[in-house]
Amino acid sequence: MKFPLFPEQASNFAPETDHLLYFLLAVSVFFTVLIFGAIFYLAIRYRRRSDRELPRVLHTPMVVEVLWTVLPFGLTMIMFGWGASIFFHQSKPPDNALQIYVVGKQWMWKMQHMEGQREINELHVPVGRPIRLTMTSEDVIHSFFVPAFRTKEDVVPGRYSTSWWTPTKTGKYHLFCAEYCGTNHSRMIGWIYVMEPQEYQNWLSGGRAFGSLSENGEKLFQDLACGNCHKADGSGRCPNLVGLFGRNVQLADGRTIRADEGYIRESILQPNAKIVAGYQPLMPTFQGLVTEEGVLQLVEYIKSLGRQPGTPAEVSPNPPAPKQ
Amino acid sequence: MITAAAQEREHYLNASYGIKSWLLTKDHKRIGLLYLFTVTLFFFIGGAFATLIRIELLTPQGGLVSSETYNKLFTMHGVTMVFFFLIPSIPATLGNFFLPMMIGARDLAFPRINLLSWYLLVIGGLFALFAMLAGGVDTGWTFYTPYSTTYSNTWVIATALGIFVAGFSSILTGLNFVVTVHRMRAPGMTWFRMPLFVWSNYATALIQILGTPVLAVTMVLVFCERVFHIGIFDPALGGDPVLFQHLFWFYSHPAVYIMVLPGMGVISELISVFSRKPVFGYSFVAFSSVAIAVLGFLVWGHHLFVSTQSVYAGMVFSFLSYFVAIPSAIKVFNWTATLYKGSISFATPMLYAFGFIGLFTIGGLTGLFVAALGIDVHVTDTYFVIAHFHYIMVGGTIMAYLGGLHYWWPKITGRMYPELWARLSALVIFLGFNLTFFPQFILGYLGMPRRYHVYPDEFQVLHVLSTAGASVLAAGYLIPMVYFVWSLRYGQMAGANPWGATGLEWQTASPPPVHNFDEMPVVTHEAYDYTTVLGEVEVG
Amino acid sequence: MANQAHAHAETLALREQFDTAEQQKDASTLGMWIFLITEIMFFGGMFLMYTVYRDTYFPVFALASSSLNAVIGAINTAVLLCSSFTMVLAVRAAQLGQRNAIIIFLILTLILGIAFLGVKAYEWNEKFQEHHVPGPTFHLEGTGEQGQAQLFFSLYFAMTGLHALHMVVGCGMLIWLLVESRKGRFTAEYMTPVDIGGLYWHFVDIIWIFLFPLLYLIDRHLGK
Amino acid sequence: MSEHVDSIKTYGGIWLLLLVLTGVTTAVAFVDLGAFSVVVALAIAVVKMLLVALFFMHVRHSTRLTKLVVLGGLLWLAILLTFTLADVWTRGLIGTPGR
Repeated sequence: MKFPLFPEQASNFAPETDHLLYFLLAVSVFFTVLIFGAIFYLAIRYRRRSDRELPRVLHTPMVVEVLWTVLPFGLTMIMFGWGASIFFHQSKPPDNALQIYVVGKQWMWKMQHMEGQREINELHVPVGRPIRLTMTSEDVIHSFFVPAFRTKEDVVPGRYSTSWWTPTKTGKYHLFCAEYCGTNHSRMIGWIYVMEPQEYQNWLSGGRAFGSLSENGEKLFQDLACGNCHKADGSGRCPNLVGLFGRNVQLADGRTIRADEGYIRESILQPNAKIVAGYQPLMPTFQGLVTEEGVLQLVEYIKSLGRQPGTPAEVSPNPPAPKQ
Repeated sequence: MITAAAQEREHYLNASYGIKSWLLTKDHKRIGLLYLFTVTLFFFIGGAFATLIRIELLTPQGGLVSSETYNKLFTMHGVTMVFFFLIPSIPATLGNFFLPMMIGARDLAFPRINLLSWYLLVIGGLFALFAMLAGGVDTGWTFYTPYSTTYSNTWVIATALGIFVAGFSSILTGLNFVVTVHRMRAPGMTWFRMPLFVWSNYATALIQILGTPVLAVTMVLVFCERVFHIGIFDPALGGDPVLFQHLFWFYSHPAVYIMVLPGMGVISELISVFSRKPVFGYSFVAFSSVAIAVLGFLVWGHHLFVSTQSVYAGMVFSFLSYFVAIPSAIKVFNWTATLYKGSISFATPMLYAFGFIGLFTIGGLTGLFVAALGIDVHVTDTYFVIAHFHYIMVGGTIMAYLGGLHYWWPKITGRMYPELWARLSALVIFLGFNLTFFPQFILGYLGMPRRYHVYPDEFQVLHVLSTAGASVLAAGYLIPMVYFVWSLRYGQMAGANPWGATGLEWQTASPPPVHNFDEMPVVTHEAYDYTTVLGEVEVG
Repeated sequence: MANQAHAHAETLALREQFDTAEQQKDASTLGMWIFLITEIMFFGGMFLMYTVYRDTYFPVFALASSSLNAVIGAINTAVLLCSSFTMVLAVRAAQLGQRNAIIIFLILTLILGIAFLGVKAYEWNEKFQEHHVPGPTFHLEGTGEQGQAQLFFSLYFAMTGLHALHMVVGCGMLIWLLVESRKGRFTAEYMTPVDIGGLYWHFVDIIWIFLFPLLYLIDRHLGK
Repeated sequence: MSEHVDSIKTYGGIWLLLLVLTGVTTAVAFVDLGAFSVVVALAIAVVKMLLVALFFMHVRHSTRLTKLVVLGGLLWLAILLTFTLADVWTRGLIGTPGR
């Protein structure tokens, strides 16, 4: 019967997180032993010999109080800085990360690769390559948690959230939903298969049938007649979408924001929330007309519009424009 | 044998009889006892849910109950324990009973509002009980939206209404305590002569006043969202579910300090009395209670690190979460330092105090783990967090509550509890507790998510250990129930001051007269001046 | 000091847990102020929701706000300020022990309070006819984002509804004060209930002082 | 027993000032001040609150404790607002959706 006491280290973040854990464990063991030891020793050494005994009242030396305020404070600042650096590192996915889309739905995970493969509760990824997950939910809040990678990110309906990691060991690792989401919350689990790059390519080619994400996006773009307004030459009454992704957009109310996946998604489902400067709020909402997968395909297609044909479908966000 | 005359001395218990004398009482001592019964009832209801959860988790596939029922079990365990046991327990029972006596007042500032507080807790409790019996609620005690407002079809509104009403009981108790401490101290009782139990209950009252109303408005918004679909938390209509988490945790994090601060107050009393020494660094311990109350309001974002809260806000909340850890550390160090050169007795309350300091230290240190952003990403929503807050709630608050109950039992009832049985149950509780919750730290770091009805096989051994511990813990909690009731009839008669303590509550008879003091006390000595009591110390 | 207080105990109604009337009055006033702090935090949750959503959905909120009648809102604010004025005169009369003046000013405050609720009912009815009440029949002209517009009106009705509820409780309190003062219970020595009633009434007025500009007056120059 | 009692003239003056400020804030709203309209509206509202609190609610002559309680309440409301807005307004600043 397998009976592990410590999780596997299978991603770039696992060793980082575990080193901070060892430091915290060391500090905790030290203070626990200190307090337990002090209590046992003092309790036994100064146990009550007789009822007439009256201990002398000790004056409280300030230096002791200052010592055990400043020292713990210093330790906690180390913990804060170290933890914050890991968190900041986890919040900046590298540019060459392999983009995968994840849609959480009550009690299953739906993954979509760029090349069009779709998987339920399973995700095949190559080892050694940074993977970036852009995730959303169709109903309640879920949370994409892979213990072996030490990463977790809530999947919130109504917005995109990102989780990135680089698998460092091939194998099969647990995927859990970590935010309570209803009856089968404990069955919304799956596996992450980390494979050798060559093995991954064979697996990928096997799934060519669906057509790549951006191809599906283009088909959907035509079906929904988006092209009538969003003309490629920019002559239509709506903003030109070519090269939009990653660009800074000037809004009607003067604010400038960066056109990331979240902005494109919001402009599809709630067009009047952020109206581009110089345009009228004409666009009808597609809320309910397009599924989350459909929105992901459109986002991928719009991202592909900006790229010169042939360059790999990687994400190239410009430096983030400061929010006004 | 005790002469009849002593028996007939009039005190608050035999001053009047009958249901009406209890249900319409304005005496803070009787209201404290009413709370004691209510809170104990809810403790055993919550405990029953916990037992069922632990039995369910014995097997990976979980055969005892269906997943719907399991989801209701952990929700109702959470709601009952948090809102109907932990928050009212020490402030409403021991606080109500002893705060006025400790500062030399005849009663709280607003006795009728005090009785109203008890009725509000009972009415809120009945709403929650109705929800449980009618079919239960399955949203988790945190009620995260949009599940609680749109997708759950269980008794969410009835439970939310129960919590809304019980919230006002907490607000009014807090209001009563603050006004009493400010306006009704006995002559000579300056702020720095007040016992530390009063300081910690004062700090708790501040949190109850400033935090609980935000929980009330959150419950109103959940009610509106669920009934009228106004879209406040529903992303389809433009709402933001993470805003609910902000509002909820703005109250619920300070609420954990409402639960632990009174326990710290009890421990300060016990450590001082049973080492017959003033608490080391009295003013530091007093100010750290207030510091915890204030800083407790600046840290709620550490519950949202991975919930798409911005990374910058996460850093601010993580930084401030370490600030709130410092006053707790100061308290632990000062308690331990009090033992130095003391005259330490091993009466049961002191055993509970040692248990509290040890377990609260572990609970507090694991708090440093979950406050670190890097670690929290991995351990949030896992059994590591479950173990962390149970170490502070069960290892801390309940240990302190039992310690306080044993310490003041002679004053409440005039009778002593049986010393040997009490020490045995303290030891059983300590062992059972550690066996239950220490394995959960390991489970948590292994990645076992919380609120899971079924789990992978490799976690089973640790779950079995935890369930074994839970059964020992449950047994440990039952023993005091037996001997406390037994002591009412057969307990040794306790004098006015069996422990040789210095508080004003020990300078009046046990059980105390209706108006606490026959003649108004005037305070002339510092807080824990044991020279005053050395003369008439009786063997405890 | 204590025996002088016992002289007219029946009007003073000194509770047994207090030593002096001064201590009882201070305790009651402090208790009321702390209750008002809990009310600030209670309304605070709603103000937070309004602030966040107004910033997130600024264009739609501005449009929805301009559909409210600002002039009626201003008049209503003036009515509430007048009721605060008469209330403070009632408290002043109580301090001086002028029994008739207390009754007159309390009646005036009550009338103005009911007038405020009347105007508010009229506004809500108007909103009802314009289909601006969140629900299946909700429709706001001039925007495709019905969801966000409904969010504004949900907050509008929630906040003004909660305020109106507090007004109703305030009117009930005024009626109780009127009944007590007709019995001549309030003298210069014992006027705490009137003072505390005044604090509550002014607090409800302050909440409206913030509600009015936030709900009614966003960028009026955009809309009509 | 009765502490400081203000004159009717004081209360009358404050009342009129409040009415004037209501008129001002309503009028100013119809003028295009861009982002400043919110600041002006809130400033006027704060001034009206101070007038009502200091004069009508006698905070002016009340004990230091009452003033502390009032300040504490407003400070806690500010804590709730600022820390939540600190999150809402810095979302996505780092360029990664969800962080």
